[in-house]
Amino acid sequence: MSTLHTVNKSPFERSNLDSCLGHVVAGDSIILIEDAVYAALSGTSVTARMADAAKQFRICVLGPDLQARGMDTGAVIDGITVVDYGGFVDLAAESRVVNAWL
Amino acid sequence: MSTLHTVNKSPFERSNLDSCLGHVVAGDSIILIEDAVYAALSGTSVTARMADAAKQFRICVLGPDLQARGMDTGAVIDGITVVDYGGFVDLAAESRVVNAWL
Amino acid sequence: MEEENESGVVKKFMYVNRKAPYGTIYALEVLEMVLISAAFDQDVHMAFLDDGVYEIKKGHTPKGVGMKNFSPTYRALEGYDIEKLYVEKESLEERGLTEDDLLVPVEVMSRADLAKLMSEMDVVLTA
Amino acid sequence: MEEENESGVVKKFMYVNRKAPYGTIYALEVLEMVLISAAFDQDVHMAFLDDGVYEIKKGHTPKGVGMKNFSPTYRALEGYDIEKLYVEKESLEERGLTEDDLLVPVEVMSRADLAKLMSEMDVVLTA
Amino acid sequence: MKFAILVNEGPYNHQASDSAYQFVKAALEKGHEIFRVFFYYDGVLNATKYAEPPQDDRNVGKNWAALAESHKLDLVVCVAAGLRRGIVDDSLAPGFRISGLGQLIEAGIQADRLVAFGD
Amino acid sequence: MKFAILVNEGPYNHQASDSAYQFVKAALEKGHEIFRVFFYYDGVLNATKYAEPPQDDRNVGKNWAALAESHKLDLVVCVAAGLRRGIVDDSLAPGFRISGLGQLIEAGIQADRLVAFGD
Repeated sequence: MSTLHTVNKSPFERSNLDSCLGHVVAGDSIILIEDAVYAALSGTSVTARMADAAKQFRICVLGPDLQARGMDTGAVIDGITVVDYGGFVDLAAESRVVNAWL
Repeated sequence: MSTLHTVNKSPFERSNLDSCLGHVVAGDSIILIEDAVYAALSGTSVTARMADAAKQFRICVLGPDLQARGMDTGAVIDGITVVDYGGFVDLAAESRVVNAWL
Repeated sequence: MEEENESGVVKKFMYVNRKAPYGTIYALEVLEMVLISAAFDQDVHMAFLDDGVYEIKKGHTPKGVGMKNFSPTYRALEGYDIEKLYVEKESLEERGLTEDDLLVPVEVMSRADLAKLMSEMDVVLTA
Repeated sequence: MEEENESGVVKKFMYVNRKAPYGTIYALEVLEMVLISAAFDQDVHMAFLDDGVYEIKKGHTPKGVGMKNFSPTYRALEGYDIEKLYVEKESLEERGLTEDDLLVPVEVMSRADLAKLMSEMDVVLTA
Repeated sequence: MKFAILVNEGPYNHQASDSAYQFVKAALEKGHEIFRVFFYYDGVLNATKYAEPPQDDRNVGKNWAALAESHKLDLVVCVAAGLRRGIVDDSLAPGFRISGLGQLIEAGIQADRLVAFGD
Repeated sequence: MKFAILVNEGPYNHQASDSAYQFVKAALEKGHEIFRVFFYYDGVLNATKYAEPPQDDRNVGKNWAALAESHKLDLVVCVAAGLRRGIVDDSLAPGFRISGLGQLIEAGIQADRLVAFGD
């Protein structure tokens, strides 16, 4: 009975991720894709918030989008899982509904 | 020797206005157009910041964009000037360069 | 607007309106989706949050920007039995708006309650 | 790339890069403008701030998303005598990046200094 | 499992159509069914027959059409959104068809999951 | 005063082209000269000849073409951005011409002000 939330915008430029985080309920998952992958990295001004969110919800980040942007998967925040497109499909299949925070 | 800065995005959704405000120098002007007109209104969570900025820089807002969105020009923050497209053209002509914060 | 819904399946559709009107076209074109969903006899919900609350602000007058006023469509939704309109309280407050500023009857609810309602939908589409 | 600049006028052009690469095309297509400005013998400046600092992050590998790696173009700018590249310190810091993460030599400057530099330009184009 | 896909943005300017394409490819590789890919808003621009991107870049529209041919995908362009933006019979690329928005709602009803990609 | 205008987004999806159009109209009314209007990025989509928006809505492309005719405006579509997005000779609306990006830089050099509208 859970939702997969997709977020595709940079947390530094847009409010989409904040809005998503305000509407996630217990059992839901979030996947960060496209420019939202920057939210998954340690050492930034949004890291603390994301590390905290990752303790409450399953948060994943799309590996191909990290690699496109030259970001090392080793820099991903502990508790956030790197997945490929197949993993994205699995997450969508495992959830009951997919909600894109456009 | 001044710059006219144009901002067209909502302050609630995007960082454009914040970025603009961080790069304005003495003597510059700012015009809020399109979805940025919401930043010109009193009673919102960004009002205090804008009222403060209006004390340091000339800030204008495009009237036709306020009207399109059903916003009363009477609700515009004191110190922010409502202009029409002709006023926008005048501001651009009076400034030395126009910098669009896209 | 009459469409065949041969399957007989009725799903809970929610249209999540997060974007301001006129600056982009999403607010206008999502209404087409809403109307067609109703024609397919689906259980249609509309949520207005973030800048989406501006979509149903009274008094849109876009003549001066050369655009069409599409806000009468919100008033027409009732005629298509689309009456489940929800507005997020926190989004209104951040923007200094109250229920009196809105042009259609809505149910104002907290972010937490809206999140719960969203989680009960079968299809969620954000515009 | 040789163009005639019949007027002989040389203006200070600044390209302000505020957007992340790959999610949108702006970072790629602005480079075309930059190159053509140089061909017109203009005084070309590039500023990288906000998410624009990600454009010159080392190691772009977009094969997995099916897109082309355009970051070698930044390395080629020097060959067109485009050497005035400025990166905003505060933007790097917010994103946990340092000068070592960047694939081309740049001048890192404070927001205040960058604002001052911007104010001295004749044409400013943001992408 | 039956997926339906919604693409809200045109090619190149946003990554949305690329992401949708990669998702569909991965879903097919895992043996899932793609009930339909629907193009709405600027998404209709993926279906222009006139695009000629640089040879060293991808051709988003042709990639969709090729995938549709090899996997019998149903690529549907919204007629109203298309009219507004100049995607009509005369400008439509092979592999796409133009139809009403009802096709999206039907996809939402019939598919197990509707996954949207946009700006 | 001589203005040059840059339009970065396509019609309808964003207000950018509408705002640019209103700005140009107001500038002309004040007796200013419009050196050139240049369409880049998705802005090239303003120049499709196939758009047929609903009759109760504006036609952004036709409005530009009409203004160009009455005021002898130079409406230039970037050839490279156009090729990528399907705006080529066969799909170009009357009133626009296709040329290189040098036309934008020239406008930036020749005009007193370059004003950009985008997303």
